[in-house]
Amino acid sequence: MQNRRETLKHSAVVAGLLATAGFPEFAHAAFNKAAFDAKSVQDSAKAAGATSIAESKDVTITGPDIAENGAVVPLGAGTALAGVKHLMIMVEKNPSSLVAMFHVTDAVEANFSTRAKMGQSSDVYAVAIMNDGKALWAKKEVKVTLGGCGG
Amino acid sequence: MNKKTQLALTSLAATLLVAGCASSPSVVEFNALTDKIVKASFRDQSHVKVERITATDETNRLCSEADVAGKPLDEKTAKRIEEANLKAIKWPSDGKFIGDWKEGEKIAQSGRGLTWTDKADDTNGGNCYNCHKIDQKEISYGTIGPSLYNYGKIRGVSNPNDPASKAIVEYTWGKIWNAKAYNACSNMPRAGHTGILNETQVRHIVGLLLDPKSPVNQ
Amino acid sequence: MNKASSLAVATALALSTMPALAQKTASQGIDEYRAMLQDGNPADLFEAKGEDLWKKARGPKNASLEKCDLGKGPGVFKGAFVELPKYFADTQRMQDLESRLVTCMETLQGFNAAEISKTAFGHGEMANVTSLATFIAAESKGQRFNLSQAHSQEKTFYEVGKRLFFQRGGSHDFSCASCHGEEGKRIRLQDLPMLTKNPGDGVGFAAWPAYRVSNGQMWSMQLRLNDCYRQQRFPYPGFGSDATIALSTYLGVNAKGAASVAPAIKR
Amino acid sequence: MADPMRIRAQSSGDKATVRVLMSHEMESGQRKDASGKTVPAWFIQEVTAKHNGKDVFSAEWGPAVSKNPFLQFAVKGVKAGDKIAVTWKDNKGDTRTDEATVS
Repeated sequence: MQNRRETLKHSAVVAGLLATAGFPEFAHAAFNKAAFDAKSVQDSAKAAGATSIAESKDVTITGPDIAENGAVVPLGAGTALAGVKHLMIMVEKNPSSLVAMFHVTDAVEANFSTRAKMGQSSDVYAVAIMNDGKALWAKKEVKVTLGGCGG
Repeated sequence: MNKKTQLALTSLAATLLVAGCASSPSVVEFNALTDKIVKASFRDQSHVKVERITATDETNRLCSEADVAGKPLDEKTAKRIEEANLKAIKWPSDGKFIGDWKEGEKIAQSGRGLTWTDKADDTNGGNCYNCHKIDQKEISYGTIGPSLYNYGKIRGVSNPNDPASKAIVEYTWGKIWNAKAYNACSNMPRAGHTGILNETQVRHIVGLLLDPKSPVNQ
Repeated sequence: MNKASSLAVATALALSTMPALAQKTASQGIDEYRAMLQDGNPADLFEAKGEDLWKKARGPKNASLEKCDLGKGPGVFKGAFVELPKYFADTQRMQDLESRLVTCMETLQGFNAAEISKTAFGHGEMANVTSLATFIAAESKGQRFNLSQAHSQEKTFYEVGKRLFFQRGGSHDFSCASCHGEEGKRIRLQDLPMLTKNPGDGVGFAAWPAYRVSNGQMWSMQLRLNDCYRQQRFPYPGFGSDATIALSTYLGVNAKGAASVAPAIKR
Repeated sequence: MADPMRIRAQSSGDKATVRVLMSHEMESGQRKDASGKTVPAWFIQEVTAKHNGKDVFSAEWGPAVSKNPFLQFAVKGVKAGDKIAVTWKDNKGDTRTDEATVS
């Protein structure tokens, strides 16, 4: 396992180097504001380049059935299909649906996890935007409970 | 208590001396030391004053001591506490016991009020779901208190205004107003007695529990 | 996305039926949720920061904390956490991890202990104390609690802590025992550890400091107790006050034999 | 400057699973402060990763990613001892890069 001290040492050096070099140029790095501002799953997929949208068993969404706290809901999106351009994680009932958009390259597996905020119980989606413009989705419901003392 | 110990107890800094005594301190000494430590450790914050714990009533004091000792209050003391609390119950000024169960549900859900992060003029909640199952649609409920689902139905209350239901209706009001009237050292707050809920709010809670139309009794 | 929405409705309907079943699924579901969060506890971020703070020369005296005596001799931090609070001869008082760290920050680094103690949680040097406590606690992960009761003051604080634990008061008549005096109880969906005895490995006293996902904050034991008292509708317990340390002594002694999982991740 | 990330990169076969924790508020822009004013959104917008200096991963995030974010992905063609560097950049232009050695 990575030694914490080493991580810190490396971090300081690398941070110093990159602070001046600026953010590395990367083909996909530009922020797709339209996709993140879109209110619905469909509009967000369109903004990410989708021309058609359909449910698919080849796309997977992972997440808990119940989240004890909406502030932190572990969600993952993945697919084994070839020709995937982006994988998106969305929460239907959030003010803006799109949580995260991952760009798929040959160097990484098309399988990503992060944690999302959810204002209320909602369907969550994994949407794969394929190279040909097709969007394929899978979804599941995540129930958000009220924990603690309700105060 | 010997003189040396008494002197030691007069200042917090000197509490070390208590422990330094050859013989271990007595229960009374530990109680006195605890009081001193409480006074020195807690402070007012916003509208929450230290008196809330330094000026507690006999009910709390005796029950706390029984808890520390690990044995329940003797029957006589328990009776006395219950009678005093029963006497202190304020019954509905207009004779109406049953309020709006929908409002009652909101109060039961709310855990707000009376902490130092609440505003002094916030509307207090009843904290009911923290400890009780009530409407079974709410799955996030506590288990410190008994389930209140079907509370009125189980007790055969089909019309709370029927004289036959009078005893249950009054008991329910009394229990919410001052739980210690029926069980001296109950874990349940005295919602009316200590001013957590006002008369109108208590009426709504009684409605939630006893109104045959309330989801509690479905 | 018509199909999607009709499916959504169907799922919602299915979930609203069979409440008894849903209840059972709820606690299982929440266990699954908690398990998912275990890998990737943001407490690691605070632990790393605490380690950095421990080693860095800081404060008016520009010194590190590496000579701080947490009860096992200067600079020894492994295993210190599971033996605190304890009596310290140099300060002639009972101290928990956090109040002891503040003492070291004053004596070694030249910070003003009283100023730090007055600082709100999550701010300024108090935030640093929390990170430091997270680091020190993490260094005892897996070790079992074993507080000393050898010094008379340690016994006295246990007895006072016991009284504080059972002290009913405030607007709601709550004591610590109202919620933590019985086995198998919960508030809403939160399981409540019974703290009058060893509640088991990594439960109660053996789980803090912990990262709270609800607010994204790192909570030390002092803050845990502070917020318990807040919800108890009690007045404000001073940071590192004798009451908080006596209560910690009671909880820590009761937890004897429990393995520490701190820093944990909590709702 | 922002606090360091925690990066764990573990190889298994010819790939490495990378788990990252970042220290960031991830303010949603939906929250109101005590005086009722909306707290402006402040969140990590772009995340990229390099394997031995070569770009391998990039993502865009919105304000709905949780505070102190967690990220997991897997990089192909990686062996123990390789370097994985992760960079984030937020909507205020702050950025941070940390590197870990694959174990």
